[in-house]
Amino acid sequence: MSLNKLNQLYMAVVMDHASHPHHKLALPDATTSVELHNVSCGDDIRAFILMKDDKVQQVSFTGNGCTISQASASMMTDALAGLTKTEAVAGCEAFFQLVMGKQISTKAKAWLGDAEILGSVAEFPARIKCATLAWHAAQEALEGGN
Amino acid sequence: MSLNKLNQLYMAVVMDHASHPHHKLALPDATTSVELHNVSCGDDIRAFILMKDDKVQQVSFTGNGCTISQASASMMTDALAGLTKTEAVAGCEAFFQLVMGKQISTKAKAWLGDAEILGSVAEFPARIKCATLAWHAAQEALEGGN
Amino acid sequence: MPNKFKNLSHDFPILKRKINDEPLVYLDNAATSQTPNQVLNRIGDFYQHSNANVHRGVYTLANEATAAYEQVRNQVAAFINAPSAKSIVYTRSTTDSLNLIATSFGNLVVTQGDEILITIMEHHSNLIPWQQLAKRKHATLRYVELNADQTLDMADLKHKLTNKTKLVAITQTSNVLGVTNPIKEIAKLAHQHQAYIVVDAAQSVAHQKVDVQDLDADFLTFSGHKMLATTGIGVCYGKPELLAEMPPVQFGGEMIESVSRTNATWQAAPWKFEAGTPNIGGVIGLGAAIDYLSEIGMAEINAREQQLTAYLFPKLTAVNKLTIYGSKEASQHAGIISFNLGQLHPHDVATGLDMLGVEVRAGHHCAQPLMATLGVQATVRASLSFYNSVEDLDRFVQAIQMVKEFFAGESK
Amino acid sequence: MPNKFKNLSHDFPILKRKINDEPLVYLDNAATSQTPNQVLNRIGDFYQHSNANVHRGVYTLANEATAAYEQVRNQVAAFINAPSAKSIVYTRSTTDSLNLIATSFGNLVVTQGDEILITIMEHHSNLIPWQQLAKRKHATLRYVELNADQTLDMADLKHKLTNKTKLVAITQTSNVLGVTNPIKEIAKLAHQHQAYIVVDAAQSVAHQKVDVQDLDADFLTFSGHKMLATTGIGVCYGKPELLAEMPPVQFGGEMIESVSRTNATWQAAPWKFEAGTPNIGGVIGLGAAIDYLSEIGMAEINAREQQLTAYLFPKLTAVNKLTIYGSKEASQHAGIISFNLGQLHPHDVATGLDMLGVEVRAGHHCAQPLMATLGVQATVRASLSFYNSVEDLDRFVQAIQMVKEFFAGESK
Ligand SMILES: Cc1ncc(COP(=O)(O)O)c(C=O)c1O
Ligand SMILES: Cc1ncc(COP(=O)(O)O)c(C=O)c1O
Repeated sequence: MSLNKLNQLYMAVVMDHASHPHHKLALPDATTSVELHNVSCGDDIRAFILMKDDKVQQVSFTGNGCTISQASASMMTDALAGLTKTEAVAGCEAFFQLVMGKQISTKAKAWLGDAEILGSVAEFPARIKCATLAWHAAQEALEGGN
Repeated sequence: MSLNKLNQLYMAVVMDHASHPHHKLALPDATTSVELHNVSCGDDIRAFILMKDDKVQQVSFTGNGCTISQASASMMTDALAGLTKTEAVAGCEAFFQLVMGKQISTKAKAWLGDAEILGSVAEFPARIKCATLAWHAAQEALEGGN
Repeated sequence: MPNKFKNLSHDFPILKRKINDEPLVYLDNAATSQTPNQVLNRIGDFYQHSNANVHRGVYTLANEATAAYEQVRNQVAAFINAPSAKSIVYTRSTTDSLNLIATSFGNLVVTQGDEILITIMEHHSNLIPWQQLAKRKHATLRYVELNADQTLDMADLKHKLTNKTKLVAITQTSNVLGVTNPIKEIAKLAHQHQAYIVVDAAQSVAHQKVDVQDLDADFLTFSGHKMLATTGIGVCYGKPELLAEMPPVQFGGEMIESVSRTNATWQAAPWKFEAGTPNIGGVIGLGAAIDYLSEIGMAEINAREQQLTAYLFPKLTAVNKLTIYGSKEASQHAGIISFNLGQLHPHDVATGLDMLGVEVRAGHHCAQPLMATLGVQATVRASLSFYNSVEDLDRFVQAIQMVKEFFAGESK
Repeated sequence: MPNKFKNLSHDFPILKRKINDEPLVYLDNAATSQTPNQVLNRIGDFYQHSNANVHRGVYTLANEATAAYEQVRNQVAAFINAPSAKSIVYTRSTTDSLNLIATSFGNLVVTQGDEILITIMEHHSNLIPWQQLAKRKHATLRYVELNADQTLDMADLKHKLTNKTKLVAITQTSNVLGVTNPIKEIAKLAHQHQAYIVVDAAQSVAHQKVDVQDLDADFLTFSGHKMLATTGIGVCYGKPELLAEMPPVQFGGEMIESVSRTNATWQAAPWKFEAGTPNIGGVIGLGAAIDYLSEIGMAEINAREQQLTAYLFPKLTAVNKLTIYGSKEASQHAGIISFNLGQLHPHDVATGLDMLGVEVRAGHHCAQPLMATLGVQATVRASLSFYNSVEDLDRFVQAIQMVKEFFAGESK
């Protein structure tokens, strides 16, 4: 019995983001925000997006969840800030591809930053939903959530 | 390929009753009457019972159906007339036993008359519903149908 | 006939069975199809190796089960060319699907004074839910009648389809007459009048290629058990924008997004319609059935069944006093032939045939209003599948002759 | 432990499977039970030898199928000591059964101002249907709360059960807390107030003898897939006089007595509730599952599961920082133990356990209002069956220790 394989998932950077998440706060002046639920565990994440002109100026999140969903949300806030709307939407898409074990472009990797490390989630298919929750919320918010 | 076994079911007396059913008419002054449907073929039988004191004075039926249900209804009208209410109800019960292949008492056999021959239906379980339709209607009518 | 249709009793062991000491000739395929070993084995494998509940656990087994369950949704979508797997709702049966539509969508769109248009050849499952809806909503249920040749009267349909019509519900292939209705044309007419069209594909989906986008069906329903899968699994296809609007009709586990003491919110379609643990094994089997059908090919299955029908039809019309209901053309029967033999009651005929190993249905076939229109109480019905053989049909015709003679003798 | 419980992996081949290279330890029995070969074989036999639709044909195969289908109804009735097979309605699942009751019976008896009493430990399937009914009827949904030890607060129940209460719906065994509620006593109290009682037996029927007449339940519901049968088959028991009053909620084939263009009449219960082709294979499997359980004996199964729970419980309470929800007594847990491990999220714990072959559930277990009451978002849940072994439990406890250590290391 060994948990070696778990190290792939719970790397130091993941644990770091989870225990000290970035931008975990409500943005009262957000342009849009969207809350999504992980229906199997009841976890919820609300993503806040503040747009300025066509740029994502600030991204944040609130809500509770497991290590993977918290770390992923934290990484998402770092990754999307500063991108254009089109880039940010594409960045979310690239993240979905990544965690399903697909190849993504170098440009997309640059957008994702730290989040690229979550590619290891592809080995843990049951956790893909945890990893993508924040990104789905962000994508919906970018596309004009409420 | 042979239909020999069918002779058991479609004996001369059965075919006779089916083609010339006894008491196939509505009794306008019936004490009670009950209509039942064979839900798989849409056949229906209404049994009419005219009681006098505690005696079944007249029994009749209307409705269409297959050889077995028509013959059985016809035999039923012969069998039940003249019995007391308790005997008639018990006669119906005995008929149900008979067509399920069970033994019935000599007294019950006397009540059933010609209908005893339908004991052969036990060999054709799919047709038991056809054989019992009229008797169920009669039993419900005896027990106070509308 | 191509080799594909030889030796199918390897796949369908029931076909080797004896009935009353005679070889089984199974001609009640319209009631339920037989199930090939490939379907049973896939289901058995699932329970022996990957069984877990779906959409619930984060562990490996649960994830395997969920992936398998959702993968079949893609297969079903491809099978009927649905635009997306999300337009596929798993149900118990065609009946369950039609009730879902009548309750959820029907309650949403039908209001007092509206008309619901169905046809007189509908199965009770595509009739009573609309009759009930009409009663609930004080709407009017109208019936399209038959032509003299007992096919659908399109002139009558055009006449009755008006701007008052909210919804047209119609079978693609009649389970009694065997006729296939021009759904694509009817859908176009319905849409011209801003009416929705619900297609009952229970009798078509296993016998021809069905393409929901080509038909432009708003809803289309069918049952696994009539297409080689097991009982207890059905499909309700709905256009995504319609499913999105519809409220769920059952509530419980799986279909929720979040629940408080006083309130609950739902998942998106299709999951909001799948309350509680679904028929996971049934879904797995449905996937195997689609694989089986697709491997032969729907066009080849259709051709084979047309050939068998064309072989049988003239042999039946040649039987004296045998009345066939529906079109006089074999090609209009899609393997389904309903008939009566003189004045003999269908039950008596079916019992005779059963003694000779031939399994056909006798009854009203869950289409009592159609029976009334045909002027009968019941009929005998033979219905084919691609796995029937020419020998089956020969035995059937011979058996009919024998039954006829038997009763002719008896009634003397 | 008696020999009966040795070598059960002959019957349940999935138990020999490896998960992530470790032997499977299946501890999600409350979500769904594993299916023995005896059940699969019985179903396979049916499809390979006797498959036909039920209640439709007069031929031999159809009659065999119908007889088998109806025979299982007698078995189910005997299994829960129902007064008659006619009080057994086949459904898709517990969820389907509870929705049937809430829609058909609920609509019939609940009116504005009435109260519906449920408990805070209900599964969503025994909660949302009543929440919806209350909304439809402008009735009030009330919740019985928990004692300090997280068992049902009977004082609160007695307080909230009044003459305004029309209906009490309650689980026999909680799928989260594992506690078994005193249904017989509650039924008596309900009846004293002219209220009806609906019992959710999804988690009890495979683990103890359930006797509807002794409990005096008005309705009792359960799912085949939690009692060794397959998914897609459930049971709704109802007192015959109540079923007789209830209108059907689905319409179509099989459930009718007679249909005209404008009207339809229904068969008697239970058939009026079984519209369309039912899950015949699922019913056959349910019969085999009852045979399997009965052969071992419900009392022995219960004793075995109690023994296993008693073995596991102190080992879990000994784990530092492990919080068990519900009673502190092993005997109150009926094989179901929900817990959390310090601040670790249940998903992370479950993934760790999964790496070690241990399959447990992490989540809200379809009981969000209960989670809120317990003050958590989610829990880990281990649930046993008689086919689990002591070795399974040892591996489970060892795995918990390893997962704890792993995350203690990682979070440093
Ligand atoms: C207590 C309880 N009630 C109801 C259900 C619902 O059962 P099903 O999903 O089979 O409808 C479950 C199972 O998840 C349960 O544990
Ligand atoms: C045309 C048609 N519609 C609906 C049904 C109902 O299908 P099911 O019994 O599988 O719900 C049938 C099958 O009997 C049918 O032939």
